[in-house]
Amino acid sequence: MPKVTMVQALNMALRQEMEKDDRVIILGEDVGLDGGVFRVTDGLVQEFGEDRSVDTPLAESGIVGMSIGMALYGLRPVCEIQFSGFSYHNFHQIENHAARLRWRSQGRFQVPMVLRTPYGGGVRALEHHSESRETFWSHIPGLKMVIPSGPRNARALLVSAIRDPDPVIFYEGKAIYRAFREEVPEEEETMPIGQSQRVKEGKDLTMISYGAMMRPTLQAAETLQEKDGIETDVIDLLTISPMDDTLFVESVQKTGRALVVHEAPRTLGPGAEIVSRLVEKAFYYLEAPVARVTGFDIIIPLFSRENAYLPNVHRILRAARKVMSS
Amino acid sequence: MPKVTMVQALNMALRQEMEKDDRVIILGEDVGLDGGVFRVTDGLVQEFGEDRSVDTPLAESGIVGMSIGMALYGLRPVCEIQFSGFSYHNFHQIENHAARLRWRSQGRFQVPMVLRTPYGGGVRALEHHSESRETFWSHIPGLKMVIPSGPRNARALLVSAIRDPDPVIFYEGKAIYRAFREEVPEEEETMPIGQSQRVKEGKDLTMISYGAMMRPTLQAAETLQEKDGIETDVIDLLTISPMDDTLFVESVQKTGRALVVHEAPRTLGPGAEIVSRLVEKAFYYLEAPVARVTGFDIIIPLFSRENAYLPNVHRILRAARKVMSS
Amino acid sequence: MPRKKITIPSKVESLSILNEKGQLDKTLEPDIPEELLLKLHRAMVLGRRFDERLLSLQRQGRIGTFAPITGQEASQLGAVAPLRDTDWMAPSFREMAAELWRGKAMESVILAYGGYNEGWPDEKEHNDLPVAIPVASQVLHALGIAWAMKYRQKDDVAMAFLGDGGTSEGDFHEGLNFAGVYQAPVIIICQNNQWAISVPRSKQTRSKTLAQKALAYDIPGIQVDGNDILAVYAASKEAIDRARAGEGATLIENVTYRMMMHTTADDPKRYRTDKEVNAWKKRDPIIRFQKYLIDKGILSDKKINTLEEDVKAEIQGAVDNAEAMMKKTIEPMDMFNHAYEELPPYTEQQRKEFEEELAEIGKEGNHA
Amino acid sequence: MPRKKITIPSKVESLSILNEKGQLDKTLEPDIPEELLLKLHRAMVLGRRFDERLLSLQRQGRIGTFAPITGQEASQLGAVAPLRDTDWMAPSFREMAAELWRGKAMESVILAYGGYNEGWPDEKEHNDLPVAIPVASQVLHALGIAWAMKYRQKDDVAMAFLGDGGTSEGDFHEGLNFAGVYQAPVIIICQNNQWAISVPRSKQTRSKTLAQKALAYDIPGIQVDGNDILAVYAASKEAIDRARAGEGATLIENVTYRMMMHTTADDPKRYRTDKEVNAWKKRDPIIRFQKYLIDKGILSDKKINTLEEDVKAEIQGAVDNAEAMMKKTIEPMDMFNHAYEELPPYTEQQRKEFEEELAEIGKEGNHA
Ligand SMILES: Cc1ncc(C[n+]2csc(CCOP(=O)(O)OP(=O)(O)O)c2C)c(N)n1
Ligand SMILES: Cc1ncc(C[n+]2csc(CCOP(=O)(O)OP(=O)(O)O)c2C)c(N)n1
Ligand SMILES: [Mg+2]
Ligand SMILES: [Mg+2]
Repeated sequence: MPKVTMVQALNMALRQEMEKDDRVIILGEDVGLDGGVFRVTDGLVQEFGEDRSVDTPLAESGIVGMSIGMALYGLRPVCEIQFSGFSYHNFHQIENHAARLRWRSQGRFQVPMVLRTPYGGGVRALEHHSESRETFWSHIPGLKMVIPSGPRNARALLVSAIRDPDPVIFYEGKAIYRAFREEVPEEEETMPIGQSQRVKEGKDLTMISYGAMMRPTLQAAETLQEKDGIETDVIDLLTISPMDDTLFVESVQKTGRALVVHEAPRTLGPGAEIVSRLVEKAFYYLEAPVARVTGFDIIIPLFSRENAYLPNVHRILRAARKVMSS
Repeated sequence: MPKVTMVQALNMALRQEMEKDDRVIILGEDVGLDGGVFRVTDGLVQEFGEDRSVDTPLAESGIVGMSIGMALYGLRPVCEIQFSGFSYHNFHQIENHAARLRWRSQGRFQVPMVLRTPYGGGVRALEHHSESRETFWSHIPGLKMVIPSGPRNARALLVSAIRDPDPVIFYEGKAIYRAFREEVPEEEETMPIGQSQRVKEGKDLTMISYGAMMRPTLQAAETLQEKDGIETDVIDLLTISPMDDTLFVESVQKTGRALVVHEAPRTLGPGAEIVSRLVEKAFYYLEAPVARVTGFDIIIPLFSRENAYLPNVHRILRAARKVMSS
Repeated sequence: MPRKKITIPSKVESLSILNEKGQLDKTLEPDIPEELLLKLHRAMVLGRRFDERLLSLQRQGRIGTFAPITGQEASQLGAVAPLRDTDWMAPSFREMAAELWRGKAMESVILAYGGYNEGWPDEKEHNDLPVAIPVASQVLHALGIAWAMKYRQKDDVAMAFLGDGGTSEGDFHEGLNFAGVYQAPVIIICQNNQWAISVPRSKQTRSKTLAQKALAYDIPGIQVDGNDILAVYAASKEAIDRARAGEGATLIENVTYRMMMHTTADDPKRYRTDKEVNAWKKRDPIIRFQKYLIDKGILSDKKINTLEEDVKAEIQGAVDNAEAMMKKTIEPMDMFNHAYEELPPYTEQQRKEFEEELAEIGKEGNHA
Repeated sequence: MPRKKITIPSKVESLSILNEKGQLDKTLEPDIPEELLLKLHRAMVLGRRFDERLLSLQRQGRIGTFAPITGQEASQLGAVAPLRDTDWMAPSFREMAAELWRGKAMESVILAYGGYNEGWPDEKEHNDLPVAIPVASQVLHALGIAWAMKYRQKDDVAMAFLGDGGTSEGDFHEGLNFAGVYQAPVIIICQNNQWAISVPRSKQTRSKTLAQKALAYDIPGIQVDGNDILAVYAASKEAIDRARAGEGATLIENVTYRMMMHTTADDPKRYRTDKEVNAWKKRDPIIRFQKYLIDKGILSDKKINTLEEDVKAEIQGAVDNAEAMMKKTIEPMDMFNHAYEELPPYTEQQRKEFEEELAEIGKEGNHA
């Protein structure tokens, strides 16, 4: 199996789905010749032509509204919004339409579209290029919100998202686009949307994270094992909404202690929902307050200070030790 | 003191602030001659002229972007978005700009604007006219999110919002626009933004709610007192963000049990943050899981079924009794 | 290039065929078969009478808020008449007559305005989108559909409706720009009924016409007398034919008038005069069209009377059916349907909670 | 109204004064004082050289991503030159030369592109908005400012910049429509540099010019040779004077070219040819303007050399200052500043957590 970056894995997912299914169309700003500003759609216009890889004018509501129309007609549009910081321009098209048209037509129509967009900090970018706002999408009924954490699950989840009969927001962590490689099989691979995954087994502490934050989380887990002898049970959420609480609830029933890590601001970040589900479903097992290691409730600063804003191994360790000692 | 509806109280706040301060300008769709579709701005164009009460073309991003410019120049715009269901059209102007310009200019500029908009169900309205999506705004750093629960606090909070140096999203519960009257003093009254209020004192159970849901919550509190002998401590949040956790944390330290009520969908509704703050700050006092009595994680149905969707006294009582017995 | 006037390839025109008295400009008369003329006439009358009936149902509290279409029958029926079944329509919230023409049942209209999601699905065999309330948003859906039709090499078209107010929204602009760029087979019908709730056309935009906004995208724009069904038909047919032939999008401004309140929640007395309304009464699209049909010898007062009776009975039947459907307690649990293809586990848990709750208090208790 | 062409009151024109060889159309030559001409020339050279220096700083990893302005000096400096200090400017992200003209320090530019929020505030005495990255969003802010100026009965104006790509956004449309309706003193400068990242002008919209989009709002539109600073100046001055006189908004399309990459993160070789770039090199705005000034007898090669030395030293000074500021460890705690006028309690708690954490690991550890 070749070892590829997440960018390459996503490209592979798109290419293979486009080969298989002529309903799959990619569209967005600079997705054609440029291959997308992160090169996720590299080579697709050459392979499939301008009808399958569509450069659009600079208008996000236009891109998403057009995708909705394409999906209603029976296509499977995969649109790219260049940075998640510009996806608020199309927020009304998602809230008012993409998430509702199945319901509004009592099942007559469906909107099987995917909105791919890079999110998160850590790449020394300009303003609006580093936020993590998965909460916005995860609070909208009718929508799905997926965040992969590495090349292999990114590829499998994107394939599943494209085939999903409902609209999916697909956040791609810029920090992990090229940070590491994984083996990704040539042959088809899918992963169920709406299922989290245990990536490390342990009995002392449950750590829940997703996306680019899985890396510092796993690093912290290793240190905890080596330096503190703490065995962590690490859950990768993968889908933020609909949120799968079975694994992390089960885990806390075993460990009694939990910690959540995300880059999104703390207030009403996904961690809030995770804590609430634990209170609802594992209250009597909880031996200590669940910690939230998150972005602060401020706008992420320009890049010279972004590492101070983002959760890192140190911050996670600190919180984990506090949870273990309380 | 005259007894007035919330619509009248809001109108009073606008009129008095406009009289006092020529920087205060109201703008939006149909705010002029029509007085707004709910009549909150009734009579203001006659009194202050078309320069102070500005009918705009039908474009929400335009209204909010224009308000931002006015505020940057030193005015105090109070814009109306006709229904909160159409405020997603201007989401990018709030997220990308209103909430950031103070920060982006290191304090050189500020955006003292108010965005008023009706929210919530219970008035037999058309689609998009009944949602409760305060989470979207409450997750944005730099922004404030206020929801009054009756004529008197609505008036005082709107005055405070207008005078606030930071941008404020001001949700007005349609269901309580005219549902009841309260005495509201002619003379100036303000209320601090960012402070919750205890509206009933009790030792057994903490109930936290806001906006239109305060009414069924208080009704349930009465029934609990009378029928079950349960004394509830009821907190009206008033500001959703920045969230004031002092009162409800203190309350739960006394009662050990809590319940949250809101119309917003459960997943990542404000209740999730409340539960998380309680876990963070009152974990060792909690004797039972905190209950969330909320809208379901689906789009609110058309009005023949909206009462089935919305939390009501019965549903609150059921949850309260369960919390008390666990 | 020193200082020069720029000439723009696209043109903006105006079109009128039947004047306000119902008199015809013969040189422009479209070639419409008699049968279709009479069918259109019937649809106009049905639209008007059903609108009136909905208003009385609303006033009696038997349905909720709705947006009357009276006065705009020609503007919407003339536009959809040249469409085929395989074409798609993306209405706003004021195209009831066009929706009935395309096959929607009156029962569905009543159920939807009665607050029942059951009123929503279009009949399976029709391609029309459900009513879109967020102003102008549907323009983009029609554009996407049109793009897909072109991709699939169909010669079908998509038609979107919106109001004068709708032209101010960003989505209108983005939709028309995309339509121009992709030369998509989409026809944008702007029903300029002079008002966006209380905001008059003159305050909506400084441009003299709405049709001229097409120049920004170099697509054809035409301003049509929207109370003249022949003109609306002719302009739409031309645009549809062009779109089918691969020549792209058109913006059509139908100049008409909202004779009634914006919705039943609105009181137009606050912002407009009776005088203005009365002036427009004289341009009633049905009266004008009837005059034309009578002059043509294919309609008579007697035939009109029979038609009115017929239409009345049809409406009564639909009201009876719809009210019967509403009276049958429709399951509140059904609100959990169609949220996703498959209900997610946590929502399923909420559904169960609600089921238990319902069992406890009885359906009626919670439903009311 | 049978079938008629609609005539539109507003006009769209094109303007060019200095041709590609720097030769002048005397009849159109604007009356600009010598001193101002030379000041503009210096600003163009400074803009170009600073851009080049930023690029080398970026390539050396001393600053982050930025958007070069090379080739667009005339287009932006000609536009802002007629502004007063009390006027406001709302830039996009590609108006560095205009910002320096208006008083921004080069140090601020370096700090901001170096990832320090400290580079952001404009000097207190200037009214210009910070850089707006979300495309076209700033048009509405300028509109609001202009509305407020009119309300305050000032004869000031607001000027917004955006690119050719920006004309596709809904905010552009909403802003221009509002500007028309309120006759607001706002000037919209569209720097049509032929590319929106990799998307060429021809794929951005079907309209032949961007200037003609003004017709949708019945405001004047003019297409200007954006590499001809005299034309840009003349067109902007005219528009500004009209706005001051209460005659409302203007859309100006400056036809220019983005000579460099979109930003330093971009590789234009993927989507455009050297041939195209080279063709535009011949229209270099600085060379054309220099030719004019030399012909006029107020500039010489020798003066140019002195100026270049001078500018180089000025830039070096700014780079040194800025790098010194960056090197001084700038407090990471400061990221909590300016979130609100007063930090809310829960955020204050987070600030304290962070403070403890910093104390534990030392500033450098976490900051890097
Ligand atoms: C995006 C959006 N904003 C506001 C509204 C509220 N609203 C409903 S209809 C309407 C006026 C529409 O005017 P116009 O486009 O002329 O259509 P008409 O109602 O006249 O048919 C408004 C403001 C809405 N439905 N959608
Ligand atoms: C709303 C929004 N969408 C996307 C982007 C990403 N982006 C930055 S610049 C750019 C192209 C802008 O082109 P144009 O308006 O012509 O300006 P230019 O860069 O050529 O100066 C894009 C797509 C953005 N900044 N804002
Ligand atoms: Mg209208
Ligand atoms: Mg450009």
